Amino acid sequence: MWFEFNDEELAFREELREFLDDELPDGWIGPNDESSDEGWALYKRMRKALADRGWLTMTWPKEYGGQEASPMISLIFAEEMSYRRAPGNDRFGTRMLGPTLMHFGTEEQKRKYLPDIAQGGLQWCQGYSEPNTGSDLASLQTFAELRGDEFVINGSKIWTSLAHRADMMFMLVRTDREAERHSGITFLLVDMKSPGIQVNPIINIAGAHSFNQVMFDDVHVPIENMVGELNDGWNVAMNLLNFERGNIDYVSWAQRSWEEIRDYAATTRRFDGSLMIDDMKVRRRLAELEAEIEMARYITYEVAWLQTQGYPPSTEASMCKIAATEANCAVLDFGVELLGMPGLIDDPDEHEDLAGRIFKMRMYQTSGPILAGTNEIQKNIIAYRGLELPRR
Amino acid sequence: MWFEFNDEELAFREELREFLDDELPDGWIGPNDESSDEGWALYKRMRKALADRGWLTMTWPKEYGGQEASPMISLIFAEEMSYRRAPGNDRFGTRMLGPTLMHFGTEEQKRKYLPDIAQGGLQWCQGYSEPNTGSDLASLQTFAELRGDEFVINGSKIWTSLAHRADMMFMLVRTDREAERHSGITFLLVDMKSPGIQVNPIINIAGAHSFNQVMFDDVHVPIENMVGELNDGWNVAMNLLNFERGNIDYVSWAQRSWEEIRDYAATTRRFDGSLMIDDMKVRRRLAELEAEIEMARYITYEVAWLQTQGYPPSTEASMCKIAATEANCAVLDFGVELLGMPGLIDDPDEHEDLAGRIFKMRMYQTSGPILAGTNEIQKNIIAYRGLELPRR
Amino acid sequence: MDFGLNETQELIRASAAEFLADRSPSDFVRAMAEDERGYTDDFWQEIGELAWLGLTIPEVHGGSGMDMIDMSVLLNEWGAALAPGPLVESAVVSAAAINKFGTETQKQEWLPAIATGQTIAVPSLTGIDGSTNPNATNLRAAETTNGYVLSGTTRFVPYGNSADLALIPAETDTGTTIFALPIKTAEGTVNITPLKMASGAPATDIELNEVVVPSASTLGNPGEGQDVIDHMTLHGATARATQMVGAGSAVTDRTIDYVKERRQFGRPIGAFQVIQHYMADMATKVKSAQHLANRAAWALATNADSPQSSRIVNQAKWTANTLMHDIVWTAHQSHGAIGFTWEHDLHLYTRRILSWRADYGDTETHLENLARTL
Amino acid sequence: MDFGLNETQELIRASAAEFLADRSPSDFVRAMAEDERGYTDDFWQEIGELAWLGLTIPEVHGGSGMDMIDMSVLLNEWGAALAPGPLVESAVVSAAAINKFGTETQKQEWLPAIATGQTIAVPSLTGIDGSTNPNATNLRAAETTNGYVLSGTTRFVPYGNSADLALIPAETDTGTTIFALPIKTAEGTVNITPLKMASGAPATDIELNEVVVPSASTLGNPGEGQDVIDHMTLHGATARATQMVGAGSAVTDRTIDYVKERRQFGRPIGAFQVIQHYMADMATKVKSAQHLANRAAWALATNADSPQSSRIVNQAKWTANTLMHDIVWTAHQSHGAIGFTWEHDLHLYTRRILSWRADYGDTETHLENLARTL
Repeated sequence: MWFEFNDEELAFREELREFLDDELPDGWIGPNDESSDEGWALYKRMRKALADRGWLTMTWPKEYGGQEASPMISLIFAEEMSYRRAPGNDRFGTRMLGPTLMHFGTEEQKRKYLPDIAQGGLQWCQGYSEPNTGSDLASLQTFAELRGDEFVINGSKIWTSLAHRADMMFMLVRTDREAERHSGITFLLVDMKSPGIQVNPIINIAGAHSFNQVMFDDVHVPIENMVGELNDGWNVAMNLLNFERGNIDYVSWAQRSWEEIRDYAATTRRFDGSLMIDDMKVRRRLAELEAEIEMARYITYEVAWLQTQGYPPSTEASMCKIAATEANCAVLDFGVELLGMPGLIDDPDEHEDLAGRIFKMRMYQTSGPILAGTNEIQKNIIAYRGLELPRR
Repeated sequence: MWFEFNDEELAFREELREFLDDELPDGWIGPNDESSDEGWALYKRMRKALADRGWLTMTWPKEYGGQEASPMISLIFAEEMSYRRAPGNDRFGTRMLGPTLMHFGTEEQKRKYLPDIAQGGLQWCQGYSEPNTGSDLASLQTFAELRGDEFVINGSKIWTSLAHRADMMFMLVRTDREAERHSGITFLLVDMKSPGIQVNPIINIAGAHSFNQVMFDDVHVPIENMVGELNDGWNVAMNLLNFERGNIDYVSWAQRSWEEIRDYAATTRRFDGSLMIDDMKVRRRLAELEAEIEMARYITYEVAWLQTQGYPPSTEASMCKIAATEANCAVLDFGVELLGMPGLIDDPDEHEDLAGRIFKMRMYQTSGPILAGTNEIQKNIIAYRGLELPRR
Repeated sequence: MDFGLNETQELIRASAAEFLADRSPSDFVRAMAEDERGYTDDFWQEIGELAWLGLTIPEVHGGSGMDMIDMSVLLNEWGAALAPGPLVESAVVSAAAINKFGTETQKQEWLPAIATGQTIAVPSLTGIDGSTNPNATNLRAAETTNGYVLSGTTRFVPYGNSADLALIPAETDTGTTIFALPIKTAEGTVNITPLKMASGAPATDIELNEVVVPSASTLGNPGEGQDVIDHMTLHGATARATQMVGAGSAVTDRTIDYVKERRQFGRPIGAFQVIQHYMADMATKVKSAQHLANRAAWALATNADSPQSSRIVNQAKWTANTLMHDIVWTAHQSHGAIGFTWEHDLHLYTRRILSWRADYGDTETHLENLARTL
Repeated sequence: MDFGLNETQELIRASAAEFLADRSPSDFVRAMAEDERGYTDDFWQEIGELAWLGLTIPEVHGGSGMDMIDMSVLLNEWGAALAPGPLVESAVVSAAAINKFGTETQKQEWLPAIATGQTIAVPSLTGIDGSTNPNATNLRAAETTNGYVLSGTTRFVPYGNSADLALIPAETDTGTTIFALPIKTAEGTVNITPLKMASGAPATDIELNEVVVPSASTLGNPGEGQDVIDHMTLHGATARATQMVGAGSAVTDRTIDYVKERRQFGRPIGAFQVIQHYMADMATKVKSAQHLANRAAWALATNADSPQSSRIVNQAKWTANTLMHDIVWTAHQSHGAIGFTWEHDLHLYTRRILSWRADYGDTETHLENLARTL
């Protein structure tokens, strides 16, 4: 048992911090808004700069141009990026599609896409969810009919981040309606400029364009864009999901929000001249929340450590998804109430002052306990896989 | 909408308070220990005194010697008795068996038992639960074979309060093993002095003898002791259960414990000379708990009010069972932590000081969220019956 | 004890539910949340014609002479419909203050106009530091021979950009004093800055610079403003708690409907036990908060000035703040991704319920009041 | 970062689990809870022979020279088995204090004997007011020409009726000073009153009346007792947190086993989703508290004196107190009526986990330390 990072890890964090100090705009608070042209330009610039250092694909094997960095280094990368609310850490290409192609892709697919992803080239998006799937992903209905050497796709995908910016989508489609529901699914790569694709923005409860619905109307995709076997797409997709919950993001966001709230309390005076933080009950709540963040953080660290040891961290990943998203919401809930009326200002302008941002931040983070497998689904996973409780 | 008691109700409460001032031993803190001979004598004396005033059966119809008191008066009776932790408020005869006999009993059964119950005569106990039934009461297995004009009972009942003091038990037995599980059950009245009955005490986690297991080995019961029809016992028993959850008891206990904790904090000095209650965080927590008690109290009042209006309060009764038992536990949890080390004294001697009692009180109240339908079962009831959520 | 509605109250409930379903549907609520004033004159005129604005105003001053219990029935529906406009601010809080502390002249001048909706009156009860301490003010009123001169800023005044009359605490030499300020016509400089708020109702920062008012403009005696503040806060807190419970109840109903319909893994998600328990918890919380909010209205109707009534109101608002917050997030969790979209109505409730917690005493303020008076 | 055990630690874990399963079964735990001393000499002698009592004592003083991380592996198992006896009091807290603050003479006198179990040393850290403030003391030590004269009372001293050596804070003219008092042989009147406690381990009230000790009896310099108190509290809090997590982990495992077996409505109750989520919550809480407790042991092993280490320990104990409390009641709720019986072992855990919250800083004390140092 040992609870600090080693010298290599500390040095990497330092290097990354300096990089971010240099690359991020002055006074950057974040988060980035990729739906604005300015925000999209920043995203792309950062992605390129990260790619140039090899950081986006640092965990990849050397044969594919990676550095075979340890999961702990990779965790530090995500932790620091999220803490800074820095854009450019594309996961769709580097963390999801890349490893999938390495495992299931043809030689041609690997040659075509892997170097491009490593260089921060094409933007990928992920087409898994559909309006009726929710947590039950295997119930997806978007259908691809194999006609000769082409698939023809009809249906729609939803909650697709960056679809309005993406060049390509990797997606799951149903290719056999008669098969058992996990069986008749295929994994495809689709050019977003294909005729028949329409991207409709979805505005979230924070008023931001964070998702899209993508409609497919007779969209043609060549058969060489299939990854893995026909009807084996569930297997292709699920191979990755366990490891890619990105829970350290929630820990870092919680940490950053906590610090912003603490700083606000430490610099804002009540009418009687006292600082908000002079109030012991404010401090006590901050201390409780700090401990909650630490709990989530160390489960997340454990997940990375388990990976360094070669263990698949299924239960622990679910635990840290729950702990991290709940801590994140709890921090912002406290902040909104603490700030009082100023914390309820909610206009579209950008605010440097926390009071003008915190309500939006809370609304945004509502999705944490819901997306990527609701926390209820995570508890089911813990119960079934980790604790081996009976299903009936 | 109106939130105070009427004059008649206030007058009754006053009369009851004076009665309790007179009848309870000086300095009575309670609760009573019916397993001690002294405690049993007090119980019987109080029960008789309450019967003499007609209070035990005040809700009964006048034709059976009752006063047809309103559910609100009856609630006040229970509220005050529980607040004082006063013994003698027997529910088995007066609230459970009595109304059952009025509805399902033969003329002879009514003549034989109802006046005796009203006068505080025989002590009844309830034989429903069995070691393997838990919340699934209909799975009971104690079997009664009908041989001529007698039943012969074999099996066992558990969690039987007062079985070691009772003269009679009303019980549910299985009389048809082949029938659908709710069907083959019969309701019987059994003399506790019958040969073949053995009562084994169960000591609870507070160290008290509050329950028993009752073993039946070829126990003979005459057929005239059957209430209702053969194999219709489920119907006979369930007719009453909804109304008899006694949730105001938990509200009153919570209230009384809360006052004891507040008084302790208001009279106990820290080393620096300050009273515990001078600490704002102690006051704040007391205030939160006070509000929780009030929430539970008003749902409980609503249940009584619904009864005065002739509505069956199924969902509301489940809600107040949950709210009241949770408030009760929360109050004692706070108390145990607040008192610190002195609150962890746990010797068998009686203590006037709260510090010597509160840990036992907390352990005792562990049963609240579990007994009489766990709070989980209550939530199922709310979901199915109240909110009409689908079962599958 | 009576947990039911009498005939009049049932009539109010039914007609409010019917009218608001028709006139304040989600489209209207959404449009008003984007509107700088937050409501329309047409809508307000109709509300006035329904006699809702004068519900608790004495008949002699143009109202219906009902009490806070009757008003709470309306407020429950008002909250459930997320209806826009300064009902609580004008017809509950300001009307109660003017009715209790106003001179006969003030009553005659303001109450009938509030009852018709012709006049919008609003209280200024947020502290300059953004807290719910109305005494945190830098407004000063200097007494002169022919009245007072007011200068300073008051923040987050609800609907201040529509108001005809603002009830504003200011410090005078004799202590806190409430001024009934006709802000549209006041002599001097009045700068009103509307702020876009999460609730969808506008709040305004109001800056007064050498605003001159006659001596007769104080509401209640000079130096006795705290009594007026307390009276307004109690009525506002009760009204908001009731609105919140109405909104929480609507959220609960909608969520229950949703989980009955939405299917996952081959069955409605409402068939999953965890979702069932979420729904049972929500329903129990609504009921708990409903009773305490109703009791607060009853306390104000029967004995507004007793310390016990203050505690009852504190309990009601603390409970509504705490439990409706829980309800909102359980509702989001049960809705999943669809509830995270702007298009779905759930967030309309979320925004209001979270915002209303800060009005007329935030969670901590009510808890501390309870704690101090234990 | 390393979340695993090294070879030595794995050996400690395995041998502790095996030995305690054999020698500290539920019958023994129950018997010791009724015993006035709370453990037996035979048991203690075996523990000494296993070298567990000297685990963190330097080799030069008869121990094994390991650190708090290694000790925490033992304490986890110790807690899981609810093993009786003053392991934490003597071999962790007192040994740590003597090792850091003792003179060479004191170390030689006490540490080897603590390591064998021949000497039982206990700290007195509960305030006279029953709080976890060790400075709440009425013990006075008057300096005389040949030493100190101690008078006053100290309360709730763990295992005070077995102790050979008590580490007791007392006020002197120079401030708080810790006295290493050989209470069985001290010159003067020592009245020891054992109290029956919920934890099953005895606590004692100790009254000292004109007890005379030599000047060399102070542990650390006179007036510098706070440093010793802090060192003892940090080690005690870490040890208790680790024990609590061990016990909570055992409760969780037992509860999971129970819900897999217990059938209701035709299936194991562990097949009900609500019970499944209870179990998932319990497992997540155990893991959360485990990591923070382990980190506290690591902090003491690597840098005990840093302010950051204090905060890490505060977080660990606050977390163990809070989460293990939740675990206990979820376990009861999942067990139903059987867990409410004396016969079932669940309450053995309940009593200890609830009691241990009060040791070496209660929940509020650790939270306030964190809050103050934000």
